[in-house]
Order: sequence, then structure tokens, then C-alpha cells
Amino acid sequence: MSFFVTDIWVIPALPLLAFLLNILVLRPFFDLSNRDKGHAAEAAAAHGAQGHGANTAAGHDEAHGNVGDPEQHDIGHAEASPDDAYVRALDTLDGHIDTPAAIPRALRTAEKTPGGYALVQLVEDAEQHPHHPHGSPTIWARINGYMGILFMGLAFLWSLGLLVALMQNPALQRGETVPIYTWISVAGLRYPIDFYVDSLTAIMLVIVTAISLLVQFYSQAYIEGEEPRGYSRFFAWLSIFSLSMLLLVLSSNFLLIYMGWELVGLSSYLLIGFLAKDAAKPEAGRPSPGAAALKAFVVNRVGDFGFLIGILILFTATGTFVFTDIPARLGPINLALLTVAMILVFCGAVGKSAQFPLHVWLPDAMEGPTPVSALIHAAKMVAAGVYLVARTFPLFHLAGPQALTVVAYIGGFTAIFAASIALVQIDVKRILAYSTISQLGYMFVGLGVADTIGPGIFHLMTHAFFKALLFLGSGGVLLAVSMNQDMRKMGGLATRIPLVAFPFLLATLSISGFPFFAGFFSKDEIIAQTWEHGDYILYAMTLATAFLTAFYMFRLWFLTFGGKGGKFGGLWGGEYRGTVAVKKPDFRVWLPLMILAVPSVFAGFWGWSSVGGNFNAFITGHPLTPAFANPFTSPLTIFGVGASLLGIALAWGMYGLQVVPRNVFVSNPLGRGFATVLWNKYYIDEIYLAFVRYVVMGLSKVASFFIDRRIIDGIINGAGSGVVAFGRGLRRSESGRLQNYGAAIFGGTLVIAAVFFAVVYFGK
Amino acid sequence: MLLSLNSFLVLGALLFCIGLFGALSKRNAVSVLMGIEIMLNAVNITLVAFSSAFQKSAHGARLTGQIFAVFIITVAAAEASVALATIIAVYRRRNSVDVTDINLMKW
Amino acid sequence: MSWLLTILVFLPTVGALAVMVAPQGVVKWVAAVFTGVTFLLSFWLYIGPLVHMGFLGPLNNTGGFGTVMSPAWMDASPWIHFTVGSLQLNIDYRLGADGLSIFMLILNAMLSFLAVIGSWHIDKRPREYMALLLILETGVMGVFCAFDLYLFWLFWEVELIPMFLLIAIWGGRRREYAAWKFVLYTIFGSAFMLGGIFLIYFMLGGQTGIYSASFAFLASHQVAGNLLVGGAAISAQLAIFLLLYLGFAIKIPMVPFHTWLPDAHTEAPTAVSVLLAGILLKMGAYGLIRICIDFAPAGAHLFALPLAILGAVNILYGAGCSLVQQDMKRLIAYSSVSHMGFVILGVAAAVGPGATNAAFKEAALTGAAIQMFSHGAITGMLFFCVGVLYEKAHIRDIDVFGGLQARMPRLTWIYTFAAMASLGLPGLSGFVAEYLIYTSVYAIYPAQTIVAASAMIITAGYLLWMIKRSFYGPLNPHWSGIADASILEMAPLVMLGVVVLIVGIYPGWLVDLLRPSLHQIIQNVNGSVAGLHR
Amino acid sequence: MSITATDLWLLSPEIALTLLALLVLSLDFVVKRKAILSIVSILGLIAPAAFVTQIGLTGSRPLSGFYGMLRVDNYALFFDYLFLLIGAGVVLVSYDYVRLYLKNTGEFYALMLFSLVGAMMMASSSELITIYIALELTSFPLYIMAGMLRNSVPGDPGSASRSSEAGIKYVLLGAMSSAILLYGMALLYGSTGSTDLGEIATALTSIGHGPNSLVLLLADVFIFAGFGFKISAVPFHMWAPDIYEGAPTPGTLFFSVASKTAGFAALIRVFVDGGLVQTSSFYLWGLIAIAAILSMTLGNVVAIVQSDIKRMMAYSSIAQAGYILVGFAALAYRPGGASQAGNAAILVFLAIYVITNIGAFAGIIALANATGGERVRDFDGLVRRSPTLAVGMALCLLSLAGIPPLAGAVSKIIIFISAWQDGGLLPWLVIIALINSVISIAYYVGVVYRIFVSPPPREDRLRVSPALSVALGLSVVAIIATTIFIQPLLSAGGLGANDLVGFLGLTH
Repeated sequence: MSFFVTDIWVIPALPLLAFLLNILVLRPFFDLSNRDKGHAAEAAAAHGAQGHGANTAAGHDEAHGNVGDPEQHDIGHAEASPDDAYVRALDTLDGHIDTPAAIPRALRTAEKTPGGYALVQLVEDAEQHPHHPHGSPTIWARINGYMGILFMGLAFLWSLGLLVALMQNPALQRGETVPIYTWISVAGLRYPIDFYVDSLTAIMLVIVTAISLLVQFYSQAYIEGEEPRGYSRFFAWLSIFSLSMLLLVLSSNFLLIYMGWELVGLSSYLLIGFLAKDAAKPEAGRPSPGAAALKAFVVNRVGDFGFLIGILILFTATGTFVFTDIPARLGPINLALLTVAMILVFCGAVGKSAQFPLHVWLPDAMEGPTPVSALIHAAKMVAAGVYLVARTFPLFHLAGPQALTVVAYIGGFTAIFAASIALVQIDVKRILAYSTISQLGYMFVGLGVADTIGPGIFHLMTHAFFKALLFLGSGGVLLAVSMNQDMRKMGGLATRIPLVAFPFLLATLSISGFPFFAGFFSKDEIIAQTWEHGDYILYAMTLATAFLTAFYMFRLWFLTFGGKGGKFGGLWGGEYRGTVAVKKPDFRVWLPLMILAVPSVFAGFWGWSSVGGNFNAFITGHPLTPAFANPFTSPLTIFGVGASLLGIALAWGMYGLQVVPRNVFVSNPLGRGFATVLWNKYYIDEIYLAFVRYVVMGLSKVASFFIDRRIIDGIINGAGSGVVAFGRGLRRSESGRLQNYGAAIFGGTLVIAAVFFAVVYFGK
Repeated sequence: MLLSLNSFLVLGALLFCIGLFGALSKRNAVSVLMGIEIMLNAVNITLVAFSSAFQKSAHGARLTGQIFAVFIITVAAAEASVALATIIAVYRRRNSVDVTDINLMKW
Repeated sequence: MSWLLTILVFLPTVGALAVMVAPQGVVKWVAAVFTGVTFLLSFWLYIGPLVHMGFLGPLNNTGGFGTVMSPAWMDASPWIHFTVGSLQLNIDYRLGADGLSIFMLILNAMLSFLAVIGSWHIDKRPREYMALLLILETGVMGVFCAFDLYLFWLFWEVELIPMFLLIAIWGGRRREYAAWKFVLYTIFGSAFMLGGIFLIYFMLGGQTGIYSASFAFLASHQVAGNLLVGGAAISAQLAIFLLLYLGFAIKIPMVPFHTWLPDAHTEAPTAVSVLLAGILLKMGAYGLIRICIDFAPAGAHLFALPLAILGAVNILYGAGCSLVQQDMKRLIAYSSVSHMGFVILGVAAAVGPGATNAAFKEAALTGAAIQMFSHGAITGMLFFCVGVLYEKAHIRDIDVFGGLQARMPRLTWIYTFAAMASLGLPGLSGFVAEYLIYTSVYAIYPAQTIVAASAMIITAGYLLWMIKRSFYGPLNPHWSGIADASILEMAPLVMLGVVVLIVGIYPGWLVDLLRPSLHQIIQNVNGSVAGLHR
Repeated sequence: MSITATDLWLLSPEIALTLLALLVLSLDFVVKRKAILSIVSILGLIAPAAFVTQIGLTGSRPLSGFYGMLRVDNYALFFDYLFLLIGAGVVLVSYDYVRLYLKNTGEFYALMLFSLVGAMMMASSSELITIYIALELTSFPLYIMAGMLRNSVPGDPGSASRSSEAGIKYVLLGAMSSAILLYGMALLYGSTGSTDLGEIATALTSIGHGPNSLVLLLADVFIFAGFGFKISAVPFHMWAPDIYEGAPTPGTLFFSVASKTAGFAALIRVFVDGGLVQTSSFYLWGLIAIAAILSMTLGNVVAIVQSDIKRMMAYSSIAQAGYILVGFAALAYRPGGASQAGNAAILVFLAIYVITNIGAFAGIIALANATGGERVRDFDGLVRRSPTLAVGMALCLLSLAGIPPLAGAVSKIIIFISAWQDGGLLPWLVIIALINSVISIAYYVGVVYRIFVSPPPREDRLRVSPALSVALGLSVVAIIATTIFIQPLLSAGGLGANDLVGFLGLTH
């Protein structure tokens, strides 16, 4: 057996190593301690620190000879009450904060004024529109970046080697378990930490490592442009994100996959909330990164809850976590239970892959830096759900048909549902987010209707490439226009940043299902599958979705890169509606795009038998499914292609040539109303919010403030004060008159005697 | 005619109650003390009555009761002296021996 | 007898006396030295047997660290033998330590040490403070290694007054109320516990003719027969279980006996909150596992279903209450209520119905035991974090903060780590316990497990929401001057963090440490349950 | 028919003690430095102690002398030691107080010693008349001691008038109670024809319908009432708070330990040796149980709301009497073998109670000497003013509350156990007792709370006199040591109990 398989642990080990070196060695001992030399503002900051006899910070730092985050440098400077610093800040910022030139000036003022670093803080906060990072990462931070890239590159090479090894040796394709260690074993119950390698794993590994590699490479430029201070930290989080995803992909059992599952949640939490200082921007309908991260984690937990219960059912029924052992041990388990279990497992997928009704976290997750969005959407988080279903597909087969039906219909509905929302958004990244949700819907349809995981995974692969490209491209756009995500402030960028625009266009075509592009093969196959299995409702849904996808993607394209006056009828370039100057991104931005463009265009041929594509065979080991053979033989394809071309044409007409009036749909009140609903994402967020606020919190308040405080404590305190009151009463009996005492003595004696006598004589 | 044992016992009981009543009702400490003495004497009567009853019974000629009574009388005398001394002490302090006034200390 | 346990128990007392006479300047050092030495010694409890049976011994040898019958460590000497008339009162000074005790002892030694470190900043009457901490440690040590029921009760009470004073003197605004609530709740419980002890002692003595309260004896003999209570006949073991459990339930704490906890935790100084959550609650859980279900298994079995329901309620109720707290410490206190519910749930499953799924029962019990450990460490971390924040801000309300991440990055990350551990993130110890409990309890009490598991959503909600409100978002300018956690403040946090991580990644060693003791308990339970159903 | 040397030998401890008392009394006239008196009286206690030991070492007990009036058995010896211990303790504790506030040192010590003689007699005499004489011999000195404070303690005006009031209340109530006792004794004598406990027991067992006859019931109740006054059991307790509050504090201590101990000694002696518990109605235990419950509950509940520390201690002692009565109820519940346990437990409990109380009062007196305050709130922040005193006092109080590892806890456990093991309804009595001890926490720990937590009225250092420090220190050491080395005490108690009940075995 190839050492690529037996030593598979190398792949997760690499990012782990990168993470540890980064967080334990390089960041604390080199990066942080050299931050001051980072750049002018920081230097000035440190300088100012001495200048104002930085009480806390200086003493603090000397105290334990370490210099914390640059943030720490600001500590000492607020010796004047922070509040008037605040006021002064507002004065300084007043008026000209929107002009970039103001920032260095504001900073300079800041260093002069006492308490000015609160001001610096405020300047930073105010800077979000437009975004003007100051400072640049230290050399050590960069080294962290290089290290991460290097290790991820090695991991990528390893996975490539694995893929090749598997391709050459079909025996391996059907799966090998690679034991690592036993986590716990109690009374015969084994909780294994083992890896499992088959062709599915190999594909996923390649996708994950490849995308991660490119994204990390790209992130150098991006983070430098958005949050240079977090440079090292960002790469650390990226490494742990890759690690958790790899664990998830490699796991041979429900225990490890659940671990990876949760860890993915953790890393997404950290990365989405990476720009922790940012505030919410209600005007743009954007939450604060912190809120977005919280939402992502909690919503995922809802899915995980179902997932966990599913696992519990299977584990308690079979006594094992291992995917490959479960079917054997299922024995005479009743079908209903298994079906329920699998549907519950699918709940997990719904959460991670942001399917309706747990899709709400994904658009908000856009608050993370764009590379993170690329990772989450292309390779990591959302792919996990699809992967889970694919991995447990045999169990889905064993289960009643309802399980897969649920999968398919959830997917189908989500696809069209998300696509419809995407129609009206004006935020670049949000449109892409909804398109992801919709595409994932496709994948679940593929898994649900076909009796094989081929189509779903195929689409997962192609989508990974072009969606990564789309996101990185949008990131490039944002860098160019200073982090403004509002398409209304863009337009005609194609001529201004062609190196970003060109690959972006390719990806757009690919996702729209333009013939011979990757997306075309994978998507049309799924649509065809629905028809073949006689799921005409799903067929309609998916077909409609294809049209919508094409439309909103090209709407995005035209609003961003094209527009009136562009070449080819507004397809290329046009008038620019923004205020800030467009900056040309450097190669670290466009090189990954170019690289990604290749698979986005050509990956499809792996599935096209006419050119010898054998993806399905490779992934499932089954012979090809008909629709897979040759798209052009089946009439269905015509409809698919037609739908997408129609969408493209409509978008071109409305936004490129502008021959179709823009308000063609919203001119009538019905359309307007519908548009409003779409704009508000069907009000689902509001519904959830209301539920949490009034039901969950309400009940909790009752429990905490009524039951605890009033009832239980009431009883307790009541008992206490009762005893005291009793005592107060009793002490009155002590009248101080000796004759009462005497009376008590004799009275007591007589009473006792009487009682005693009565008991003795009438008691028997 | 000679009285039965019971009549003496009844007398003793009555006397005891009378003494008790006196002890609990009189306001003057000395009268209280006298009441107590009456109670003690009631006990004496009881004891002597029993003793003399036993004289004629199987228990033989033992004068335990009478001896007890004698002791009680003696001790009662001592008791009285102690009590009177204390009463005088109280009288010195507050010119009154009214037991109902003596309630500096209560609850 | 090997004197190790005796030394472990009474070394802190010696330390307390030393603190009393030490010169003002070095008081804290003396305390640190004594707790530190105790901590180091306590390791020998674990390493000694390992060495003895060759390293890796216990890993493949179920004999391991012995059981309550034959513990790895034992100090015993006769104490009270009072035979008058028909009364035979035999109380022995009997300290023992098997796996279950050993790891609670180590946890206690560690947390006490960290508590001393963590209260280095105490400048109000430090001498008494340290002395009381040390006496507290003695009491708890005694509870965890007393192998005679009466001795157990005596040690159980020792902790009371030091804790009372620690809360009452160094506590927060409502300290008097909190302290009184704590002491009266506890005493009330232990009064009934004593009643239970009498009951089991005499019934067992009457039935076997041997009057002994040594754990080995109680574990190997079970009370039989019924008890007439006001005409109604109830199983004697049930009565014993309930009487004993009342004492433990208050300590654990179990809803509805939990209201002392939020007050005590909130008012107590940081280090004391750490000890409260880390150790004192564990006394209840330990008693439940070591005494209630081992000595009255049939009774426990009869009460299993209510126990499971109460456990689930605990988990959900605590989580819900945490969701709406304004005070960080109060929030964490309620989260303790929620997490200790897992112990109750695990134990309930362990004594639950069904003879076939013994493996799941043992797993459940193991989970409960590990939960004791991990909750101790994790909640310790959380309280230390709040303590650091409180030291600097002198306020604990969540909403007054905001964007602190900009000013205290260290605290932010360690706090997030603790929160993640607490909400059961894989790779950290919290997950081990919860996952073990879920996966095993479901086989016995599915519905309760589902209810309990639903709390994982709320848990994530309240913890991360707290983090978000205080650490994310734009900095509240009022705190622009706040300083980050110092190295001294980070030290305990990091130590605990390492423990949490180790246990989370490889819990195997902990399980191996526990296996023999818990296996014996499970066998005990199954045996008597079988007897019950025969 | 004459008194033999043996009789005198048996009586030697009492005789020695009497001589000591007389010696102190006469020395009072000659010596100027009153300290000598204290030293003499405490050293003099060695003589009776020696005699007791000598009797104890000589072989076979029970011995009886004076035609069975005097009965020297382990039970008696146990109490003899206890009383001598009390004597020593009280002398130590009262050393400064007497010197400062009572001008007549000699009298105080002499009276105390006489009272001890009476107490020892009570424990060791087995004949009603003797017991009565001993009782009065114990009581009269107490009456006088209660009223002994002629002029007020500085800083506490009116303490003298309170003292005299305590005196008169005590003497009159005491007289009433002894009247009841005597009436009971008379009835007992009447129904059995003898005053010798042994003969009474035999007579009672021989009386066919006897045990339930009305006369006998009345006798039981009256005698119980008479001794109940001594041990301050509800409802015969009402003198205690006033007398405790009014009397000079060393006197209070002496009442709280000597009078209670002696009362129990005689009570148990009469009820067990006299065969009352065995032969009279089964329901006797109920009478005792009621008294026990009432005493515990009232004592604890009312103690919570007291503001004067001595008054609080009075209620506490009432509650403690209740706990002891639990043991006594056990004794009465199932006479015979079982009762020994209860009996022994009572002895042990009394011993530990005496030690602890001496310590606690040492603390109270120390505070009073230093500040003149005897209210509960005078203990505020004591730890800041005198740490050692504070810790000692706190330990004694906690021991009374029954907090481990202090002896009080062990003694409580033992007495509750001995009650519990008799089964039947007794476990419920024990449960009530347990709940009561929970309530008792409120005031014992309440004082501890004031000592350690409350802010002191003024920042100063109190100086504690050597004698008091010694007394407090010794009792604290004893409290802790007793926990660890309780076995000898237990066996001693066991022996005492065995003798008592063993004697009763003859009558069955």
C-alpha cells in the first residue's frame, strides 16, 4: 500500500505544525515583540507612549519583559479621562474623515493630544468607510504567512500524490482505514480516532488543500490591506481551519467527523469575527463581525444538535462509530429508526451547508475577511455538509427512501429560494453568499436523487473552484475600491482591473452553466438526474434556479465590471460610480485568480465521458450513469443551456445594453411587494430573532427571576425569618416575674402529669 | 376513732396546694417564702403519714418517713435563712420586696 | 500504613498554623509553598502506583489503582470503638485513595495551589485569608480520601466554616446573605446525610451482625428489606439513598436546591469562587458516585428515573438561567448548575434500568466522573478570567464592557478558550465528558438525553454572547485605559488550559485511572439491580 | 452497728473537699493577697482527686457504705472527676473576675467548693434523703453566688441589682422546685415503703400492678420536675436565662456546668437505680422525649434572638440539656442493655459539654474584664482586637454547635447514635434533634460571624490575663484532643453506665 495512504496523518499534521509554530513560537516571541518597528504609526505610538510617561503600558511591559499586541501600546495614553479624549476625537474627525488624507493627519494629532490613543482607536473605527489600513505586518508576521503557505503547499502535494496513487490503484479507491489512536475505550465501547482514505477522501483532500493554498497565498495581500495587525493571527486561524477540515474529511467514524465538524465551527467563528473591532452597519444591513460569528456558531449548533442525536441513535443501536462497521452491526434495527437517524444526521449537513431553514448564518458570515468567505464557501465549511451526506451515503441507502427524498427536496427548495433572494441584493459578497447556498442546494439535489454520490461531489468540486475564484475576485474588487461592498458604488471596473476581471468573468460563465465550462457539466448533470428519476418538481425547481443563477450572476458582473458605455455592449468596462480611487491589486491577488480560472473552466471535462472523463467511476466505482455520458445527446441539456443563456441575455439586456427597463419587474405593485420580501430575505431573520427574544429569553427570565428569586428563595428566606419570628414570640414567655416562672413549673408539671396519666390509662 | 391514711394524704395535698397558691399569688417575697414553707410542711405531713402507716404494715418499724421529715424541717430552716438574707439584700437595693417589681431581667 | 494520605490531608493544616505565625511579609509565600508541596506530593498518588506496577501498567491492567475494596493507597488506624450494651459504634480513621479519589485529590491540590496564586493580590487580612484557604483544603482533601462513612461526614463539615468566613469577609456587596445561605443550606443537607449514615450503619449492622462504616464493608454488603415510615413501607435502600442524597444534591447543586450557588459564587472572591465551583461542588458529585450509588445501589435504581429527569432539568434550567444573567459571575454560576447536571444524568443512567447495556452504564459513569474533573478545571478558568477583569474594572456587568479585545487581547483569547471548553468543543476536556455521557446515556434514557443535548445550543449561545458583548465590537472608550492580564494572572489560566487540553486530546489515561473503581461500582449496581428484579 | 473505716474511706473525696473549703474560708481571714486563696483552692483539689483515684484504683466496685446510702461505683467516680475538673476550671476562670469585682474571694471559693461537695454527694448517694440533702447542699451556695455581686461592675451599672434579683429569683424558685421534688419523693416512699433506691427498685418490681399506678406516675413526674429544674429542661427552665444573666459570670459558668451535671447525675441515678425507668410505664420515655423536644426547640429558637451573651448561653445550655435528654429518652425507651449506651453517651456528652462551656465562659469573662461588655455585639471584630481570644472563643462556640473536628460534634454523634439504635420512634426524635442543631448554627456561628467579620467598635488590643488564657487554651486543646483521643473517655463512660445498669440487673 502506498505510503501516501499509510502516512496520511502527514496531511493534517502539516497545518497543525504551522499553527503551533505560529501561535506558540513566532507570534509571541518574534512578531509581537517586534511590532513597534512595524511602521510609522506604530513607531509613533510607541514613541507617544514614552512621551506621555505611559504609566500602565510601560511599567506593565517592563514588568514581565514582554510587549503585547500593538493594542497594548495604547494602554498608557488614556491618562486624561477617556471621555474628553472621545470628544476631542469627534472634533478632530469632524467633517473630513471620509477623505483618506485625513487619517494620517488625525493620527499625528492623536499622538500630540493626551489621551490621544482612544482617538487613534476611534479613527480606526471611523475608518471603515472607506477602509484605510495603517501599518504593515512585521517581517515575522510575514514569515508566519510564508510558513503557512509552505506547509499547506506540502499538504497539497501530498494529497495530489494520494490522488494519483489512488487513480493508479483502483483497489485503494474503495477505502482503507488508517488507525491513529484510541481516544477512549470503556467496557468494550471504543471511541476511535482513525482515518479513512478512499477516492472521495482523496478528491476532498485535493480540493481542500488546493483552495487553502491559494487562499493563503492570496491572503497575504488581502490581510495586509485590511487588518495588518492581525497578520500572524489570521494565518494561525487559517491553519487551524484547514486542520479541522482535514480531520473532518479524513475521519473514519462519527466521533472524529463530529470533532472536525465542531472544530470547523470554531475556526469559522474565529475567522468570521476576525475584524473584531468593527461595528455593525445597519444602513448597509450588515451586522458586526462579532455578531456574525456568534450567529454562525449558534445556528450551526442547532444543526449539530440534530447531527448528534442521529449519531446517538446509530451508536447506541450498533455500539460503533465506524461508518464501515455500522451497516453490518445494524442487524434487525427497524427501518423507521434508521431513517430518522439519517434525517437527523442530515440536519447537521443542513446547518453546516447553510440549507433552508438554517441558512441564515451564511450571508452574515460575509463579515469575515473575504479570503475567509472564499474558504468557507468554496472548500471548507459548506462543503462539509455535502461531504457528510456523501460519506454516510451507504447508510442513507439502507434507510427508508424518505431520507434521501428529504435531502433532495430541502436542497431543491433551498436552491431556488436562495437564488430568488440573490436577485435583489446590492452587496457583492452577499450575492455570492446566496449563490453558494443555492449551488449547495444543487449538490443536495444531486445526492438526493441520484443513487450515487457522483453528481453531487462533481458539482462540489467544480463549484469549489469557481466559487473560490468568484470570492477571491470580489476580494480583489474590494481591495481596489477600499472595502466598499456596495455595487451601486462600482461599475466599469473591468477596464480598470482587467487582471481580476478576466478570471472573474470566466467563473461567472462557469457558474451560470455556460456550455463547456465546468459548471455546465456538473450542474446540467444534476438537472438531468432529477428528470431521469422522474422528480419533475425538482426538475422544474433546478431548471428555474439555473435561469435565476445566470441572471443574478450576470447582474453582478454588469453592475461591478461592466455597465453603460462598456465595450461589447457594456460587457467590458463602463462608467465608474464610486468615489474612492481604484487601486491596482498586485500579483498576490491576481495570480491565484488566474490559477483558479483553469479548473473553473476545464474541470468539467473530467466528468465528460466523450473526452474520457471518468469522475463518477473514480468516485463511486460504478459504471457511468447515462446522463453523464454525453450532455449533447440528451434533449434535456437544451433546456438547461437555454435557461442559463436566457438568464445571461436578460441580465445583459437590463444592465449591459440597458434595452430592457430596469423596473420592468418592480413597476407593478405585486412585483414591488415581492421584491421587498426578497430584499428582506423573506423576513426569516426577523422571525428567528423574535422567537429567541420572546420565547427563549422569556422562559429563561421566568425561570431565573421568578422561580429562583421569588419561589425558591422565597421559601428559603421565609423559613429563616419564620424561625426568627418564632423566637421573638417565644422569648416573650420569659416575663421576668418569678411567680410566672413558678406557675410555669407547676403548670408544666401538672400538664405533663395529666397527659402522661391520660396516655397511660386511655392509651391502652 | 382513728383516721385512715388517705385523709392525711388528702390533707397533705390540700396543704401543698394552699402553699402553692400562696407562693404564686402573694406579692410580698416573705409571704412567698412562707407559702413555700407550707408546701414543705405538706410534704412532711405526707411523709409522716406514710411512715406511720408503714408502722402497721409489713415493712416493719422503720421511721424513715419521720427522719426524712426532720431533715426537711432542718433544711427548710437553712433555706429560709438564705432566702431571707437574699430578700434583705434586695430590700437594701430597692426598698421593696414586692416580687412583681423584681423584673429587671426579662426575655 | 503509608503516611502519604495523612500528610496530604494535614499538611495544609500545618500550613495554616505556619501562616498564622509567619511574619506579615511572607504569608503568601508560606501559603504558596505549602499548597505547592501538597500539589507535588499529590502527584505521587498517581505516579506511585504507576511505578509500582511498571509504567503503562494500569493502561492494560484493570487492577490499576484499585477499588474501594482494595484501594491503591490506604492509611488506617482504629479510632472509636464504643461497645456498650447493645450499641457497637466503630469509627475508624481510615483514609484511602483509589482511582476516583486520586484524581479528585490531585484536582483539589492543584486548584488550591492555583487559588493561592490567583489571590496574590489580596491585601485585606491576607493572613487569615490564606489560613482559611489552607484549612479548606484540608477539609476537602479529607472528604475525598475518607474511607469511613463517619469520618467522611466529619470532614464534610470541616469545609463549612472556612468557606463561610471566606465569603463573609472577602465577599462582595451581599456577602452576608450569601454566606448565611451557603452555610445553612449545607448544614441542612448534612443533617439529613447524618441521618442516612445512621440508618445504613445500623440496618447493615443489624442484618450482618458487623457494625462498621468502612467503605469496603459498606460496598460489599447491601441493606435489605423495607422500612416502615408512618405505616407506609418503603425500601430501606431507597430511604438511605434519599437521606444521603439530599446532602449531596444541595452541594452538587441540583435544582431546586441550587439557589445558594449563584449568590455564593457571585459574592465570593475570585479564588474562592474557583474553589467553590472546582472542588466543593465536586464533593457532592463524588459523594453521589462513591457513596450513594455504591452503598445503596438498589435504592439508587429505584430513584433512577426521577434522577435522570432532574439531571436533564438541571442542565436545561441552568443553561436557561445563564442566558439572562447580567453579571458574568452569576452567569458562570448558573452554567455550573447546568454542567453539574451532566453528572447527575450520567449517574442516573449508570443506575438506570436494563441489565444488558452494562457497557453504556459504565461509560455513563465514567463520563460523569470526567465531567467532575473537567468542569472543575474549566469553571476554574472562567472564574479566573472574570476575576482578572474584575480586578481591573471593578465591575462584572457584561453590558458595560465592549470591544475589550482591543485592549486585552490575552484575556480575550484565554477567555474564549475557556468558553469554548465550557461549551464542549472537541479537543477540550468538556467535550470528553459530555460526549461520553450523551453517547452512553442515550441508550438508557433517550428522552432525557435529547433534552440535555438541546442545552448545547443555549450553552453556546450564552457563553459566546457574553464574549461578544464584552470583547467584540468597537471599544467602549470608557475602558480605553484598561490593562491586559499580567503574567501572574495568566499563570493559573494557562496551567488549567494545558490540563483541559491534555484531557481533551487524550482522555484515555484518565479513563484508565478511573476504570477499576467505576467498574466495581457498576458491578455492584448491576448485581443488586438483578437481585431487585429477580 | 457503727460507721466503719471503709465508709469514711469511701467518703474521703467529699471529706477532703469539705476540709479544703473550710481551709479556704479560714485562710480568707488571715491572708491579704487573695491570689493565694485561688492557688490554694486549685491546688487543694489535688487531694480529693487523689482520693478518687485511689478509690478508683482499688479493685472491685460497686462499693457501698453507710448502709447503702453511699454508693461508690464507676458512675460516681466519673462524676467526681468531672466535678473536680469543674472546680479547677471555675477557679481558673474566676481568678481575675473575683479579684476585680467580688470583694469576698474566700467566700466565693468556699461556697463553690461546698457546692461541689454536694454535687459529688448527689452523684454517689443512693438514698432519697441523702440525695435531697446533697441537692440542697449543692443549691444553697449557688443561691448565694447568684446574688454575690454587691456593687456593680464598672461599665455596667445595675449589674449589682441584677445580681441580687437573680439571687432572690433563684432561691425562691429553687425552693419551690425542691418542694415538688420532695413531694415526688414522698409519693415514691409512700408507694414503695423505702427511701433506699435499691429497695425501691425491688419493691417496684414486686408490686404487681404497680408500675402504672397513679401515685407512681405522679412520683415520676414530680421527681422529674424537681431535677428538671436543676438541669433547666423546658418547662422548668424559666429561671435559667434570668439567673445566668444576673449572676456574676463565674457563677453563671458554675451554674451552667455544675448544677446541670449534678442534676443529671442524680436524675439518672434515681430513675435507673431506683428502677423507675425499668418498671414504670413505657410511656415514661414519652414524657422525657417531650421535654427533650421542647428544650431543644425553645432553647435554640430563642437563643437566636438574644442580645446578651450570657442569656444566649443560658438558652444554649437549655438546648444542650435537650440533647442530653434525647439520650435519656433512649435510656428510658428500652430499659436494659440498650439503655447503657444512652447512659454512657450522656456521660461523655456531659464531660465534653463541661470542657467546652468552661472555655466559652473563659472567653466571655475575658472580654468582659477587658471591655466590661457582655452583649453579643461586644464581640464585633474581636479578631482584630485579640486574635487568640477570638480564635479560642470561636472554637468553643463551634464545638457547642457541633462542627467537626471539634469534640462537640463527636459527642453529638455519639448521643444521637445511641438514641437512634434503639429504633422504634427514636430515630424521629433524632431527626428533630438534627434539625435543631441546624437551627443552633444560626446563633453560635452568628457570634463567630461577629467575631471575625463585623468591624470592631474601636481599634485596640485587648489584653487577656494569664489565668484566662490558660483556661481558654486548655479547654481548646482539650476540645481538639478529645476528638482524636476520645477512646479513653468513651470507655470511662461505658464503665460508669455499666455499673449503673449492672446494679439494676440485680433487681431483674
